[in-house]
Amino acid sequence: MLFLDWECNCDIIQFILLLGDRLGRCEHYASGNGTYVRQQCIYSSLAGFVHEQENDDKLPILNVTREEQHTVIPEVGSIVTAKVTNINPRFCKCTILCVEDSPLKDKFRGMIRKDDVRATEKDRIEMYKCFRPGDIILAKVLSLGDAQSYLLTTAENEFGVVLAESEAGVNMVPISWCEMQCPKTNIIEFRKVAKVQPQHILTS
Amino acid sequence: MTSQRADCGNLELRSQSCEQNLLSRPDGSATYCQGDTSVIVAVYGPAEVKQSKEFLDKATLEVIFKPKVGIPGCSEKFQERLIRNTCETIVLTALHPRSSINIIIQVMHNAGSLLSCCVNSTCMALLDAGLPMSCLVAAVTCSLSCDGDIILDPTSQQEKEAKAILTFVFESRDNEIITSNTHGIYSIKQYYSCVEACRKYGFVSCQSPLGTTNTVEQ
Amino acid sequence: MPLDSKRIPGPRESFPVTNFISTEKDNPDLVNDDGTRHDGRKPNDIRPIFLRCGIISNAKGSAYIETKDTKVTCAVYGPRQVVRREDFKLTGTLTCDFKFATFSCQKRQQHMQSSNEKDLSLIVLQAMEPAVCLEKYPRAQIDIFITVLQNGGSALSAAITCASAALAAAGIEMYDVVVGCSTRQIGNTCLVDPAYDEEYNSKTGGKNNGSLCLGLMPSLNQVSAFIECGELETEILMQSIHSCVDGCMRIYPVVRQCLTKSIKSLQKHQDGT
Amino acid sequence: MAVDIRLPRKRKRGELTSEPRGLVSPGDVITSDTGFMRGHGTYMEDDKLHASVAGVVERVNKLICVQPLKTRYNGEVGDVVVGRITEVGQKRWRVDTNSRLNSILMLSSVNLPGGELRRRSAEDELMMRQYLSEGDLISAEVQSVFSDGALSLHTRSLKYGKLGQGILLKVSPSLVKRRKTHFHNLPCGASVILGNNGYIWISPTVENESSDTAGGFIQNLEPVSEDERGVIARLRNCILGLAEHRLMLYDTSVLYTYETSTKYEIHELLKPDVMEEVIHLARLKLEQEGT
Amino acid sequence: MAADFKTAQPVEYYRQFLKKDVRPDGRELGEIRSTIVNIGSISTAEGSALVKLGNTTVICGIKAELCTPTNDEPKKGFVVPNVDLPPLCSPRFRPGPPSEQAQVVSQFIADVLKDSKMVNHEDLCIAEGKIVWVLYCDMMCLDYDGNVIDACIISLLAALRNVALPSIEVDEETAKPKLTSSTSSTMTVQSLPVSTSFAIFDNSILIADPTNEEENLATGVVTVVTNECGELCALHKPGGSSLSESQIQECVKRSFSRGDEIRKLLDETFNSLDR
Repeated sequence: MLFLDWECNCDIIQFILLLGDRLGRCEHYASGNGTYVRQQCIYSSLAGFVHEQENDDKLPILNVTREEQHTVIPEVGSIVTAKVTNINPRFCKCTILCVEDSPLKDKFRGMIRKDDVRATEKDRIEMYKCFRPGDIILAKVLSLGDAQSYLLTTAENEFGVVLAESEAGVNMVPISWCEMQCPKTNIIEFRKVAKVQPQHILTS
Repeated sequence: MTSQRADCGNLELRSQSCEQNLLSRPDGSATYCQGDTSVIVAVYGPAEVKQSKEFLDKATLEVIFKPKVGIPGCSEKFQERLIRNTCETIVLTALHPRSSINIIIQVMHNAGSLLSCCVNSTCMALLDAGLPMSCLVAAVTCSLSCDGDIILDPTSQQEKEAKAILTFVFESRDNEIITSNTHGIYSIKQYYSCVEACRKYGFVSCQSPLGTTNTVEQ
Repeated sequence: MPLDSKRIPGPRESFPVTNFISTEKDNPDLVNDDGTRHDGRKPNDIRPIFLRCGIISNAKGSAYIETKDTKVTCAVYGPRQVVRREDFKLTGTLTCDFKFATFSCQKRQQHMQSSNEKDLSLIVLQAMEPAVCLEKYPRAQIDIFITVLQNGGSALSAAITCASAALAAAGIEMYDVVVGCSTRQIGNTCLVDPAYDEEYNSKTGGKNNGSLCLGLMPSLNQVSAFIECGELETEILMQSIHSCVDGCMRIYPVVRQCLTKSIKSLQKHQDGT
Repeated sequence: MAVDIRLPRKRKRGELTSEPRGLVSPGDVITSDTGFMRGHGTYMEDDKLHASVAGVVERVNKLICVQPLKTRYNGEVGDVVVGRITEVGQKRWRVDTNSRLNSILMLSSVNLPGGELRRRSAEDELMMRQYLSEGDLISAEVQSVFSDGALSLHTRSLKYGKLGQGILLKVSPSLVKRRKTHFHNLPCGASVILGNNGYIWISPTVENESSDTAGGFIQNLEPVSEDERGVIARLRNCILGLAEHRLMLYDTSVLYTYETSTKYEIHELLKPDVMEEVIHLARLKLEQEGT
Repeated sequence: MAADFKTAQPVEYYRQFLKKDVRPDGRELGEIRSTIVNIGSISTAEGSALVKLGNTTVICGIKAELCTPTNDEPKKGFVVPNVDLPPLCSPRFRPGPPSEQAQVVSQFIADVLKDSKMVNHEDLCIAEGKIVWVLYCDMMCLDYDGNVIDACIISLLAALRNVALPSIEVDEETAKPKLTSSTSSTMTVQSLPVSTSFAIFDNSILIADPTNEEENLATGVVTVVTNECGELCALHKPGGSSLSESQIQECVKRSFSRGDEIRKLLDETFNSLDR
């Protein structure tokens, strides 16, 4: 059966590994994603492929990854795509659809408080002028929040509304950081618009 | 409105009557009688909705079907789903997001053609409630006897003897079928002749509701 | 039986055929004179195992195990948001739901989960909990659903193996896989991986009559679940446990092979698209 | 005790003097001219304007609406409403006003005891239930309408506030005629609040206006005399009779009906035929007056 | 990024594909997913069949029990079909009593079973007025990827044809049932109904055999059940977008050809079993 003595097979860079397999000792490597340390040894906690990652002067990091989208749940600091569901003057609720660029199979609830919508002029924020139900937004996870939802923030230029439909049901075009325009009726609506980075632009 | 037809041949409906706004608590109500079959419907809403049932982009439509006796089972659930889907097609639910519309259907007496009576009654109750709808609907049941004769709006005795029972719901704008539910075995040709026979009367029913509205304000 | 209004009703009461017709076997002893069992196995032999991952497209991870007449399927969903607010805690939550299909046993099973099934759910859950890195899934819930399609004996141990394969296929971080194996002790004979009539036969009374089921984490060489019923002497029990562990170690390669295969097919799938 | 038994009565259809023009039912095409604007009760499809409710077409310049025959209360700013507190929340009460969504009464939009210009302290928040608790009835004015259609109310006037002893009637909101005032001290010895939302409050007339320190939160719980109760009961029957016969409710119509009803005992008014006669007489009187 | 587009705007995503008369899974609009039937795999059941329709998997197991008939119909046995949509098969189902959908599908299948006269209930009689068979047909969905009705009806049909009942008669003396011979007899299935479902997309486009995603985005569904004699057993359209005559005609035509395909497939499977 597949048994791997990592210390002897350093030249193999990719190898199928199963959980519980020993990867190496703590003196030689640092434990990375998909691994755990037990009694000075690094073990795999996933069935997948092992990668050795150079880490400057420090010990190289061992990661175990799966080729498919890694099982993700939102973590503090991760950038998420979410859909706005509910707005009131103090906060807005949304469901998280994707974490980084992997879509979630099961949706998680998120919440953006009024203070976290933008970084400047916090006291003049009007929630209805920033988001509308159905908008697709980019946001960052601020904290794990309470039992109900994750706390998100859009208080950076690249975060905010990326896709919004106008009342006529057409996708709107951003015209400034706080306005979007409907190409059909030319009506301007207010949004906290995200400055989308080039690699995120749809090309379909 | 009572539309009594003189000759009660096979291709005629039984006498129909409808009364709206007869309950004070619901937002809309109606009772509809087809011969001895009688159904009463109450509509509540749009009103607040439980968060777990809330939809972001449309109203939550719920139908509760109460049989005359006994506790509701699978067949009632089946009817509920059928009527709910029919209503969702015509009610402009998108205009009332995050609210609930409840429809309660109580069977008073079943003397055949129950499903069509329920749909007609529900439509009249929705109309009474003043809910925005894209159009009206009319439901007609017909049965195919063993000889292949079509009987419109059959009684329960006629239903029992029938080879097949077909119920259609037509919408009022183009008179197209939005719901079709059938029991029994029939050929495709028979299906179309049933559709045509029913459509003729569905059209009549669709034209009439305004005459039945008795809640005209001054 | 209370009337179930949410299902199509049948007659008020009905009886299985076996109530009237005895299906007694000619040979009540479980071991033939030549030391083999009814199906021709030696006492220590396990039945051939077929294990496959990823059979349920909707699930995050899934597995199906077939050991001759025992057929078990398992699906893993999550990590997903906790449903009930009270269940909220900072480490992950694992749940398990074990069900016999209505047609899986000699006697028809009810649709509702019986207390026996609830017990079995708990055993599988407790076998899995030590193996899953729950602290990596804060505020999330991982659900395991197990359905026994046919119970040909040793359904519980098959369910344990199947559940851990499904968890691993779902990419849930675990310390080790859990492999399950059962034995049936009759006197001094220890039957590994008992078949249905071996597991449920209670005719042979006497001393040292019991059965046990064990979940082993092979790499760590630790036991995560152990359940025993019947009366066994300590020494015999130890022997029985050893045969059980031995059985687990023989099942382990099958699990490894299955997981490796599923990783490979994933990679192929990835390359293909 | 004698019990009055009668046969079921065939309901009289409202005697329509003339079929209202422009009556449409859902799905009917109102116009295929694209020069019009889409108002309430209509929807656009294939460049045609369809009705979405059964009702009467109304046209204001380029705007086409369909006014439904029957509807829940749609609030407008300035409306007088009667409502019932359903929930005490953070700095706000939720009020049932017969509209689609619960209305909101903010703590900041009520007059608290001790004068109009008092600052609202944290203590007031804790005291909210003492001022108004679940089940209390209030009269209020619509301050603003939220974007989702929910109403924000205020009681910042001495005439609004908590209601004391009296009875509440619920009628269709469309029957309440919009007037300058909806508070009437009727000469018959009772006060009526005709809420725009179809909730009607009848109470004994209070002689001396209470001092403003109470802020409208103190209820007068002195027993009401039997005469006054008789007047209230008669008014109730009259108003329900008017609503039953689809006549508009305003001070004159209520008063005329009350006057014509005096020749009957109060309980006799419950009989449909008696009520029909009373209403008929009242209607004739109203038509004579030309109001 | 395609995945993101799909999650953010699923309807638009589908429109892009349907414009080119193809579906995201590569099928043509009228194409039905490959169908696999496995018969008699569960030996604890009197009859069983596993059906895979693409990813959708349904297993039907039939358990036979004995019971007394009703007074009204002393010669008739019972057939009790039930559909189970356990939480195992899809994240949309939760543990607990049957969901509304499960109840609706169960009722539909019970109606089809009755209307199409698949089973002659008098075949299930052992002793008139005393004892009859009851067949509990439980269809369990193992993987829910849309169009569960079609898969259930095929599995029920296959499992019923697979049923083998022990020969039993009532003992005169003890008045109890007894086994007459060890051989078991198969049951005759009188009619072979097959259903075909379609989803209506954007109020106009008909797509056959919808997946879970397609069902969720559809503006209506139609199910047509046909039997081997070229007759219809059900044309079920619960609300949704209206259909013109020609569209219904198209559905019916497709269902007849689909019915013949499935009946042929089942015959072949049974023949290979007999050999």
